[in-house]
Amino acid sequence: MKYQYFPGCSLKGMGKAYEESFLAVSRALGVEVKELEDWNCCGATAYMSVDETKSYALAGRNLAIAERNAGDVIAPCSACYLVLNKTMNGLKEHTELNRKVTGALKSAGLDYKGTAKVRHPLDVLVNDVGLEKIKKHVKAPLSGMKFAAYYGCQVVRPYATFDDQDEPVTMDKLIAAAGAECVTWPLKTRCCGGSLTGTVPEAGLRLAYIILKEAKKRGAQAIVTPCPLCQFNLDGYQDQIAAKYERIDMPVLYFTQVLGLAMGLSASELGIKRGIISAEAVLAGR
Amino acid sequence: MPDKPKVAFYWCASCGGCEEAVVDLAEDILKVVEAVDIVLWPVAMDFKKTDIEARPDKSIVASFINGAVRTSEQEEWVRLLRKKSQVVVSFGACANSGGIPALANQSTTEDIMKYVYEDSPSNDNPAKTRPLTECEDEGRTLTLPSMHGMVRSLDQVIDVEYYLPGCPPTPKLIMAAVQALLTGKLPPVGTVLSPDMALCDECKRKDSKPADLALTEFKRPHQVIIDPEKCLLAQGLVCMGPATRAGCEALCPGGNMPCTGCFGPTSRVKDQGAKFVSSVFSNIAPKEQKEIDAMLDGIPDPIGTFYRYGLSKGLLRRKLN
Amino acid sequence: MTEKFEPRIVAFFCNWCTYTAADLAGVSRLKYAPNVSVIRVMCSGRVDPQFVLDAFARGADGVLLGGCHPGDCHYAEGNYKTLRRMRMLERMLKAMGIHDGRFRLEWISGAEGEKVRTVINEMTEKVRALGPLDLPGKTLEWDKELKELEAHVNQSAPKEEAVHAR
Amino acid sequence: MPLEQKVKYESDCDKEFATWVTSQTGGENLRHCIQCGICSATCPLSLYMDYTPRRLINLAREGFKKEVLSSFTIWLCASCYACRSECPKEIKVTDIMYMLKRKAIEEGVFPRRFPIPVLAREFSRMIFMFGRINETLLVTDLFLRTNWFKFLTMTGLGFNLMRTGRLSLMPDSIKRRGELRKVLDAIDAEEKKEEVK
Amino acid sequence: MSDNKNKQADLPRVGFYICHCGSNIAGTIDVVEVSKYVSGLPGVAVSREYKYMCSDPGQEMIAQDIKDHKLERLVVAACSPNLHEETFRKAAAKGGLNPFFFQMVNIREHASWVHTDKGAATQKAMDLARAAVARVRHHQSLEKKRVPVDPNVLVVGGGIAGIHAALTLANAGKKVTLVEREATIGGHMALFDKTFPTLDCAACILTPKMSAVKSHPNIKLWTYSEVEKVEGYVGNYKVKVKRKPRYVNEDLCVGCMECIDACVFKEAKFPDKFNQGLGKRKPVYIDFPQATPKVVLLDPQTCIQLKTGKCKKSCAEVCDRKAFDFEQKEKFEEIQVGAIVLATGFKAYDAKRDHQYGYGRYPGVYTALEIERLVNASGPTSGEVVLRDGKKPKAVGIVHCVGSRDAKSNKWCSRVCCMYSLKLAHLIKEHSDAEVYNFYIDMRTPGKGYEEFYDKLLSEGVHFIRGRVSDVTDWAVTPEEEGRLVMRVEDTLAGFVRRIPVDMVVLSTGLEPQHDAQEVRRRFNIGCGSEGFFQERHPKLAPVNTFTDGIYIAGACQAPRDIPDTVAQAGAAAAEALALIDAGFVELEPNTSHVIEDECSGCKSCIPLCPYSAISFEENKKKAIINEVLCKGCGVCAAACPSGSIRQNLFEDDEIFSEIEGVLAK
Repeated sequence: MKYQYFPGCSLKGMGKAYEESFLAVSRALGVEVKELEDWNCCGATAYMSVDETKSYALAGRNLAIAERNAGDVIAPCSACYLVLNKTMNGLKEHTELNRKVTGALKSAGLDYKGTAKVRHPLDVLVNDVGLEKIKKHVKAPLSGMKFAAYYGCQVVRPYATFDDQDEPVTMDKLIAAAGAECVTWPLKTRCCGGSLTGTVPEAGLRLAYIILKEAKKRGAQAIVTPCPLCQFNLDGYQDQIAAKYERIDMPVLYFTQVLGLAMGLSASELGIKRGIISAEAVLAGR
Repeated sequence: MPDKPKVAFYWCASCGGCEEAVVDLAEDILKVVEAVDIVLWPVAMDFKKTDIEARPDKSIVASFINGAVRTSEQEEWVRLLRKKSQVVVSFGACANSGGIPALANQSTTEDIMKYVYEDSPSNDNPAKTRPLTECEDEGRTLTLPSMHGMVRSLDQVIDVEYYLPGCPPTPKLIMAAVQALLTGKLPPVGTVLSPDMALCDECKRKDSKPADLALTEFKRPHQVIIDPEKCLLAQGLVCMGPATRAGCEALCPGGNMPCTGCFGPTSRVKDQGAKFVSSVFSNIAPKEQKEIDAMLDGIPDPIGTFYRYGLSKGLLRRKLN
Repeated sequence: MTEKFEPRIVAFFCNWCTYTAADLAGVSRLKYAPNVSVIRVMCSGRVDPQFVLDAFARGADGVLLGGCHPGDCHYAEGNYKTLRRMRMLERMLKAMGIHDGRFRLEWISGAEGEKVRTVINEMTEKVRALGPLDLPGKTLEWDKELKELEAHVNQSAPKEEAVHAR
Repeated sequence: MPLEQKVKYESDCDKEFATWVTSQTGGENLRHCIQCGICSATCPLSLYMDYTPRRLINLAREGFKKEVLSSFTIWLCASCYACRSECPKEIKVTDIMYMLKRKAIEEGVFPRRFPIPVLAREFSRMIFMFGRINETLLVTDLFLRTNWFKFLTMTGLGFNLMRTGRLSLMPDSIKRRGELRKVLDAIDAEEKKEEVK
Repeated sequence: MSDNKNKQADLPRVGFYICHCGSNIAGTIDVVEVSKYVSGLPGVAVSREYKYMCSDPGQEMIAQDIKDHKLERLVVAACSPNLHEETFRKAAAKGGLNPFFFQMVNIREHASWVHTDKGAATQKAMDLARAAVARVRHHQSLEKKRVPVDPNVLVVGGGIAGIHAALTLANAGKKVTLVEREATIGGHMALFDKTFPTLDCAACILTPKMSAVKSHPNIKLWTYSEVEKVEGYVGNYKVKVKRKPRYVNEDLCVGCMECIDACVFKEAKFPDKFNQGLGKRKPVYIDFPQATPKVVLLDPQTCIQLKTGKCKKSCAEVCDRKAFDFEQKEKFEEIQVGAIVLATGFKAYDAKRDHQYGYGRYPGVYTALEIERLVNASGPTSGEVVLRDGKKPKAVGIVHCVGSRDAKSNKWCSRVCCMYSLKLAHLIKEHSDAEVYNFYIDMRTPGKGYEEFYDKLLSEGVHFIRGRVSDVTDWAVTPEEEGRLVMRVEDTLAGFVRRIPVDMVVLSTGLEPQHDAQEVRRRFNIGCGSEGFFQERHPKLAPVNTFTDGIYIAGACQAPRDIPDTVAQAGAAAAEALALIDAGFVELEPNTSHVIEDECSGCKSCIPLCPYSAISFEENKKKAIINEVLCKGCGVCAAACPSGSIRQNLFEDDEIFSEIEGVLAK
């Protein structure tokens, strides 16, 4: 199993722990990942608000580079995953857009054919690696631990086909494979407000608060997520939330960190310490 | 005997097999020679074009012309014969429908020239010299006939009264035709002088053909040991018999080889290849596109298979470039 | 006059599915390109490959063949026979230099009026992009080379000309 | 209580705007809307919006350009795609929001010093410069341009990020910046060509 | 007509007529221009345009012209031949011309209605007209053949549609076989408690009809049976029916149900399908007290004797009629019928497909059919509206359009849900004192007394919230929401989002085609629309006919519909079948194929192609021969005959070749 890895800006910045844990888990499972050469920012949600064609072209450059090599592209960041897939879809559906974008790419010597396949690590781990194999690698099951599997919005909507858009289950399965329990709750894919917390804090904070509060109410010891923006948003603003609403103190982990722990990888390898709300107390109790 | 009817034989783009067929009349040829006065037969006798030109128009009772029309010389000759003859008989598959030479209609003249004079591996022609239709030599102009852009059947160049089918026509059909001419019992103009029915009617293997072929695979003759009794199509061989006019008495199937269609279609069919495809392929077993395609791969050269003798008269006539 | 090229496409539609679908498209007032003329047959299995070749030979720029979906033939399996023949015919057309988009086989059920529109519009555009096929015109062009000698041979006795021109 | 006139005249709507919206990428199904409101119901932000997404869709297709472009709704959309995935008529509501944001920026009718459009612009500028985004620099830059006071309240967060090693102050950059700029410039050129037409 | 054209004496004299169809054709096609153009074509003796060709004067004009102008061929350019081919054939016959010397040109459905460019549409009409004129010259004089019609009828499906159709036919004296897949007839209607808008009890109006079916001397009722195979053609169908084993002899069982009490299972413990799984049943059971036939049956999945062969068989012991037969096998029977009525009904949308409403996840979420059983006095709770835990709901939310009007599931409006949701709202209110909320997108009540019913519900204090519910969750935000189901919806009339806590959610699921509708329609050789319902021949003018003559459709197998419409349609289907049978014979289109014996080489290529085995090989002549009674005129043999020796009437090679030549000639 060989893949091309598209980290995106977040995994190189505030989401460092995601990259660390993702790479560590991949290594341990024998999944070969090679970072995409000279990748650029996917454009995320912001660029789409400024210039549509350019935002397609930005993502298109990455896809064109990826097409040169074999292997599906893994994009762990939900926004990157969505934007890259949206681009492929858009360029397939709209011929005029395709003409403009492929033309622009060609002018810089980039050839876009639309043959790449962009995958999310959840998809790869469940469908390519397989739960059976993962279970075999679990050396230190997280028995007794209770997590709230929080997918966030953009990982299953609207392009993903590997899971249900309302009621996704892949991450629940992985957490179960790690030996932990998942709380049932209806907010798995509700928006955390991440893209607004910085700009319209009163709205963003409320959304994050709703998620945190409900997870706590359902008995979760930590929230587990596959999205760097959700992680940052839920983890980073808990002080402000405490000031405005109430203190929750809910660690927010990446699902790769949870898997890594169960597989016996060290906390430092997995960037556990990078959480602003420390998970150490919760994890010590296992 | 000045009153013996005058007869001409001429060949265009052909292999000479049709001339052989005339000789194959064996002792019957003597009867023919006795009955007629041959005024032109380039393969056997020495006549000049000027001899024919000198004859009055319509003075030849019948001209038997074999071969397809490919060059300006052939065209000139057939036009001349047309002018001098009362009846023109298109003789054999090449004259009738282009024959083997018409397979060249899948290529342009330029492609053919280039391959023959430049690319063919057996060539030693570094200067890439090609034949010229005209050149100067010691102050004289030498000319050669030019190639036409495509191969044509005889009736695509001149009007023709009758057709003798086959590659070549069988002695029996030739004799019948000559006798009809000599006795004046002529069928309507345009008739093909053989039974207007498909070959299966005459084939000894006919009874062994099952109703449902349900073919799953096409084979080529060299790939199988052919059962000498059984219907060839039923053995998975592409036998054109069902779509080919009768008259040869199933010579090839009798000789353990599938019919390749040299007699052309019946009068009710415009395009022999298409009609054959319509019939045989309706009856193959696969239903899924993928399986069908896999089966069709067993026929690597469909045009060469279904239009072996008739590309000039196929509805499309030639490959479009 | 440099008139814009309008493709002429001949369609053979089976009575029960595709012809009905075309009727439905009409009843639904869907709008599509006027370049396709439909010839009705009872079953796509009636379509002899000769019809397709003849249509091309007579000047069609494209030929469309419509039948019921596999498994839905009004006559049980006529459309399978069509499919088999036409797969072979497609290979032959290709070998004869007739480009891919000029011949199209589509399964359109009686309920798919919308598909009639899409297929006709798509095909019209495709054929428009391919340009005219114009086999009758090409045939005239090819046969020009025969004119010169005809005149030459007949020169000696022009009065005979009438005889040949039948 | 001041009286406000609510009646709208046909001259208040801009039919061209309606046509424009439906002709854009993503706007194809807009006219199919049956006003069921599931977009609003599922939207996590509709509670803050001046017009719910359903109402915005209706205003857009009726051509109420001013109301649409100056609404908060478009800026509050967090692109979670919940509406799009629930819509029974497959209307690409999120894409329509993007389209309206672009139009609002283009026409300069968004609220002044409203941080979102500024963020979006900064974001694109940074990509043009480096090809990648440095979140720290982006946020800092944004607050300095809009509301530097708020920046101070955020310093606690900054400290936390520093502590956990998640803050970097060096902009990351791709190697072939020229290549990327060429692509973006080519699109500019193409779009100019269209405008000329 | 001009003289020089009449010189083409060898061509048959053609009359050409083009119809304006009001402005339907003339609005797009310049009919005068087309008529003028055609008049100049070789052989055309008369060319006219007229407002409505299909009208009496239009037909009269044709008949008169045939006589006056000695017309030998007729071409009419108008609508689709599927509509008016017969009309003009009759007009030809009236003028003394063989009706098959006629060709129709479809310039309405295929041109004027689908094109906007008038020039191009006119040109296309000219092309098509020219093709028809070229083709019609080759037409032959033909005759329709007559085949007698078998007077027996098959009705498939024993819901209200099938019941009504069967009774109508039987009352008219026809022998009817009614085949039903389930163990009892009654269909969905038997599940309902009350029917809208009159609120009369479903059982009270249905069960008399059910017993009438059972006791009617002209009806043979085969329940627990399915049609396996259908062969033949209009008036002469041969049908094979599979009769599944009930393990109880239907003729002996009197339905005393003592065996059910005697079953070794003392408690009913298996989900009761009839009650939508809300109740329980034993391995030996009867669906409901009024089941027809009133005969018990055994469930092989749960019966110990059938599963293991090791049971005391107390059920059989207690049966004094000795009706039990554990060795019963499925058997097949064949019947001959002239007509078939399909009334196979619908399937309710599977509410599990809409995850957001939590059906199957939250016990408080129900489907409408479950509520029908719940409010039914003979249902699992004897008509009490209680939750699965026995508590009474304080608030109930009814979600309209579940699995309807949604591109993600079914695009269509299921037509009955608004009304039955109103009915359920009323019944829930009647059976409990809960607050009832109806969440609707558009309220659709177009029927006699329907709007009045809506009015009644409004007055009953039921809440109506216009908006599609986005989700049902147990996510509580306020204290009153704790422990309840929260429905989120935009109150679109108010313009803001509301969260409404309830205890019971009712999903008004839409109507879908039966899961095996595709197989069934293939078996009967009829069509389905893209949504999967059976396709009627014409949406307005032939709503119960199909494209296969002699097969009629009724009820919700054709589209979602309510009981009054279903019954009306069933009556219509029965009347169509009666019209066919009472005519006594059918005329078959003479588009059959035949082999020209002198030309056939006996290659047998055609023989396996015929789907009706109409072609055989005559061994002594060594030629193929076509039985024209069996031939249905597809023409596949004519296309495939490699020597061109098979002709198909009306579709001969030279007819089609001239049509091709004609359409392309410039």
